[in-house]
Amino acid sequence: MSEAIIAKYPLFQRLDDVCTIADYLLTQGANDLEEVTDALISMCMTYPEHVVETGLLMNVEVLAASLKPKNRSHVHAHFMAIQKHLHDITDQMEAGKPLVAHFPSMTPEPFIAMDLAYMCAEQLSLYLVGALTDGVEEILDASEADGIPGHSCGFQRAPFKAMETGQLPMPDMFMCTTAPCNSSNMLYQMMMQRYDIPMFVCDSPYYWNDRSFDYFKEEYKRCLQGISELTGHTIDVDVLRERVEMSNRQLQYMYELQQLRRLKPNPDPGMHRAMDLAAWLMAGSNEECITYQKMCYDEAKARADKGLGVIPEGMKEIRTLHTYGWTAHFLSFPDWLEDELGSTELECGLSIYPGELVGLVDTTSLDTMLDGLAWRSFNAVMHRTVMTFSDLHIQDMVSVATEYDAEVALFAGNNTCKWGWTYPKMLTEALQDNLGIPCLTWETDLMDKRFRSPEDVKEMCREFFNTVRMSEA
Amino acid sequence: MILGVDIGTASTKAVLMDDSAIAWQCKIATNANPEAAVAAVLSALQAERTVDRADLEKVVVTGWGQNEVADVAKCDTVASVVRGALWNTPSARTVLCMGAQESLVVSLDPRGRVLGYARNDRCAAGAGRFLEIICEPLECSVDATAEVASKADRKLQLSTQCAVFAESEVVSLVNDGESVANIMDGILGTIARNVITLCKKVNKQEDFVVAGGLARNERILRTLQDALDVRLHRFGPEPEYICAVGAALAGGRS
Amino acid sequence: MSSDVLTAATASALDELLTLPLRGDNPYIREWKQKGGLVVGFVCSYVPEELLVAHTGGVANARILPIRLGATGCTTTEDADVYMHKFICSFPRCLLQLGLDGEYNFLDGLVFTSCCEHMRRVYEPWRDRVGVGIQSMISVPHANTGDHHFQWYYDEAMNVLSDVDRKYGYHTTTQSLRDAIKTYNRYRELMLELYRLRALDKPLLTGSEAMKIAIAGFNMPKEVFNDKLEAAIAEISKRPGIENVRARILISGSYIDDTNLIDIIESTGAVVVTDALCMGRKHIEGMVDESPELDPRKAIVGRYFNKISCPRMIHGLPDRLAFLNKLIAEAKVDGVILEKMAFCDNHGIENHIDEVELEKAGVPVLKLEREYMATDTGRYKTRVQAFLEKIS
Amino acid sequence: MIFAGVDVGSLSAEAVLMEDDRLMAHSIITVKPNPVQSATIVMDEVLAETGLTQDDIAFCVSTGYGRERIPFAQHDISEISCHGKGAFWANGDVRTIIDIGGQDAKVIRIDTNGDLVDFVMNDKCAAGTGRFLEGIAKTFGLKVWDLGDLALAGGDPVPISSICTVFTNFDVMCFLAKGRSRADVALGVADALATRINRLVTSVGIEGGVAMTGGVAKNAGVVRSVEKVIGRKTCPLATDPQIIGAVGAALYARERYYKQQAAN
Repeated sequence: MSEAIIAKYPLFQRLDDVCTIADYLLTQGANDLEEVTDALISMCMTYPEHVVETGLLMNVEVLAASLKPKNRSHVHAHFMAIQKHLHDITDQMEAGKPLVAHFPSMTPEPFIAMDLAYMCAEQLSLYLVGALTDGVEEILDASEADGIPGHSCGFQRAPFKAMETGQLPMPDMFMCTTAPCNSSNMLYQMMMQRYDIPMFVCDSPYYWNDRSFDYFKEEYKRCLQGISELTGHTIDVDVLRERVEMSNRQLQYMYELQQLRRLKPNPDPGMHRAMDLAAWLMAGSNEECITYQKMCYDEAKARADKGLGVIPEGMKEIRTLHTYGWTAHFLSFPDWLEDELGSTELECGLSIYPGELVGLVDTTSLDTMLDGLAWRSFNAVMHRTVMTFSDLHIQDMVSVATEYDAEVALFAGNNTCKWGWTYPKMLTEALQDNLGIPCLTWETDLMDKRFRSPEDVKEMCREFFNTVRMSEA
Repeated sequence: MILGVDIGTASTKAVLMDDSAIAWQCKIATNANPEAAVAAVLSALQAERTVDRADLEKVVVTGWGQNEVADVAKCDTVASVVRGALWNTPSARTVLCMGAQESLVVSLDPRGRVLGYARNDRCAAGAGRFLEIICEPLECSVDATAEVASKADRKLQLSTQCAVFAESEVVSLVNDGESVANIMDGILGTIARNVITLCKKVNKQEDFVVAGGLARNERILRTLQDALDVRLHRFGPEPEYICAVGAALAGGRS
Repeated sequence: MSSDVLTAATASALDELLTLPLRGDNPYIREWKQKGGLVVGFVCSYVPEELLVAHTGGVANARILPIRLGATGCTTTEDADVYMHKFICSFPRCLLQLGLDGEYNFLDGLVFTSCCEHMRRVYEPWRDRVGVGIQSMISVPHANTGDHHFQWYYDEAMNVLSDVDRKYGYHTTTQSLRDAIKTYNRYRELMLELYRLRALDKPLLTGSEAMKIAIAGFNMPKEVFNDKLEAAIAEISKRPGIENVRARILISGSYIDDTNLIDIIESTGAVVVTDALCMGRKHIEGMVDESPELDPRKAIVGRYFNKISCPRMIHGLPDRLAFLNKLIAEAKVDGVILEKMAFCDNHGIENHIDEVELEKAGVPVLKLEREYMATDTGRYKTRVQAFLEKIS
Repeated sequence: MIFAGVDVGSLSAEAVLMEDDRLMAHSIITVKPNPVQSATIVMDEVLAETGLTQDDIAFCVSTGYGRERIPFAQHDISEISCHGKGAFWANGDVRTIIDIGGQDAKVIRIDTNGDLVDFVMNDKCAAGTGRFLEGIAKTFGLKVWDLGDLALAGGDPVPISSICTVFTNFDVMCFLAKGRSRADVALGVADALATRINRLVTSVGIEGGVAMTGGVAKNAGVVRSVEKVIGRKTCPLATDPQIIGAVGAALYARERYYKQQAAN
């Protein structure tokens, strides 16, 4: 790892600190928040000031949830994976490898096989939103003060502003798809225009069908071709195969978990759903990713074998489908739902990734691998669900609802998400009116708790689940 | 006898239910102090009916302020709205409650179980507060609005649904010499349309019960009636007491 | 011709263009339908109109009249809001409302594009709750840099045509395509002439008038419109021209199809001398290549593919900025007003980028956010007046 | 030569009389539903105070809502320019003005003549305006000024996160109901308002001395919170910050008058 480079970029440093602290707390056996405080104090002795500083900024609820037995080991495994990833990035940067910033709808194996430095800036800022009490709110305000509309998505506004202010490295090139939204397309254009950064655009047609995929697939290959022409780094097929085999193993566990979540009681804690996506975004990056996903699976499997669930003894399970997705600034929400209301998370619209359909990447040849990776991207979160008519997402939600036997559905729509806010009525018709699954819809901001506070969301959900139980009685 | 208390942001409504009949009711200002409001209700009950707390089987609070009151039974707003509606109209399938801060619409199955509900999500556009805000620059009392609007001589369209913007829009309309009657009529239309949109988000069916302070407003009610093509039953006798009644009947959260 | 068209024809061409309803049903559309013609609506400047116009078939070789759908006069969105939340731009919500109200029942077809993520989601509720003879989608590529992009766009356009043909048994011929191209190129030339008259030192017409004429052009057969416009231009040319203009303004940003904002600007003594709107100057910039060796279909699609792009065209930003600067120079613009619809990310971010660039170049800029149904002029007027006090 | 300026806002109306650039008298009233009415009343008041009549006024400029409709004004100018001009008159060091009015919050930059260089105005909502404070003050059963003094007594501000004025009011009620001290809630409100204002400030940028004008500038608590977030003290003004708009109007009246004299 390159301490120099990590220290150079404040958000790298913060993220590295978060990982260090997570490692310390979750292994040094802090079991509750009091012990966390003691642990942090004892860290003052051995760790640099900025680590402890970060510790004081951390989101207490997320910490508390992470310390719970059902969460702690896979949370720990996850932070070990992201820290390893972060260190790999900085090593590559130090070695002078060009840095490609890629959009959250593709996995990085080809960049590794091209021996490049790579990061998904959206993913990195997401961790800070989740782990720190005030997330990246300061950065979001700064971008709005610049004149970027507040209704454009913070998912890009935050990391791009961080790049502009040197809190994240400015990449040597971008690679993105033109999914999901006008907001991301425009913000990528802004970066391209202001800093004259080459951008490799994988155009996403507005259909989910074969013709569309054939086009998208060629776009995907063209982008990788363009990157290797620009950098002179070509794909090493053996490395690619090795990495794709790694990511296949990782995704296999993800798919197995989908099967386990169909069981009653649901043996899989919901809190790692956002982390699954984060792990997907660095699939093939390191063994730690696989360890993380395997751990999630093993834990859930062990529970399933004993017929155990993830909600407190004696509480009745309410099987919940999250039709929009997780809320980055409130990562402990699913855990709160489980322990307070007995609501378990079946799937969520922002990390659903239908395994039966997407399958694994065929590693026979370079072509089969690139086709497979393109197919993955084509079905990635915020691609499959966005780049076609609403019907597909509704359909996905309905089949999950029926196959997993959902009892209620929650739609926590991101306020800046235009496509998301054309769904609720159709979802309510499909789930509530046709299947008798009560739906609760509310506005939130994925990246910014100030739009709607966790307390407020808790109040709404308490009432909603009380009402559902009342109706059952 | 059970006392149901609905602690709203603006006012607190209380009813004394004597086996499912209203034996007594009162309405006082909440003044952002739920504890005090409940105390005030109890002393009013004492003064007017010489009924002590000890004589009461239960005190059940609901509404915005319920979490701030100690040692009383609690009832969720949705639950009390539903119970209140079923008390008023046993065959109710849809309930609309237009409160001060929010409007809530609940869809029920034939056995009175909740199928789903929707509220105007943190937006006063379809709620009483909207009207209060607008009434200030127009120097008009909230109760008089329907009366004022009835004198409108032309249909006026307000472009904004945001209460605060609507206010500045109203100011410029006044500046343009528009009549208060026409503006008020336009405002009530805007509020009604926001409520209509809300109602259409759930699967609305007869019988349809309307309650809450705004249900007193004939202009709004008429617009709802025209747009929703279902027969509306106004919660009676006084529509803002629905939650207090419902809370008393629900007897608190299980 | 039906009687109301006759009466209309007797009026001055200019007066007529200035008074034609800003959207929907009008004498020309009615007459077109009476003659058995089809009317197909579209909502985006990436719909190659000539391809539709070149179609003929059905009853008495009737033809297709493409009209750009507007939503002026929409007074409420109570039903549309059920499907499209308040975070969605108010223009599509108004348009959907008019659809739900039956205002567009006279359409035989409706062509959407994937350009704007707000507008493209009107497709589903329109399909499920309104319904129309044919409803098509053109998935427009987000880049226009490669042949594969062109090929995709071309295939998309052809798919729309086969939708039409399948439903109505219409067809095109090389000749009908070439005729359509001629008509539309003439239309563009005439409109450019109108823009030239706006941009004179003493403008011969106001921005408000120009907007009305442009909208009229979306709502009648181009052959008819071209003749009217030519006559109107003759009338306009005889005008004395507007004296002591307080400031020459360019507006750019989100789709506009009413004169509310322009009227506010011009009520302060300024004149909107040009625009960079997708339904305005951008819509008429760039001719279809008429060279005989070229396949007219490819020529038509090519024009739309290469036109001054919509902000969502990911490599088009430099060209768009260059175009903006060209217009500023050509119309001797004193100040630029960048307007956007609330929640419009395409133009919201584009406006921000433009503002930074223009201010670097010393061009005064005012950014405005608006709602489609805006009747509340007070909030805009103060900003506009202050902006003029700043620059003049 | 006597010049008049009248500023009809959404909450209050002000009129001033100036003998060239010397302030003679001013008057402030709460607005009537009709701006012409407000303008006439406030102007009559200030005339009565000086014993002058309309005929003594050489030129009158109106500003604020309905400025175009004031019968006795020869010209109207936007309140944005007027606040710039007025603030510059009230303190020559001023280059940046934070004007918090009833409906709008504006940040204005002026040049060395007090003329407008750049400005930004709250687009989204009234959060961070006088109206916002009024609503809150009502919840407290206080006048806006007292709300400011209350905030000065606050130590631990409550976090006001709500983005909408209407719901900030709601949050405030929740905090009060939860038993937080009125001072801390008031301080939380002042800080929230200051944060909103700061967004406008950063987007225009600060240059030279900063002045706060408009009714809210009289609100000590808010001023302190604003100074805290923008990280500098505000310039003292030679007169009541609430009449700055009207003063600016009168100064423009003077400019106009002499320009016309020169022309003829």
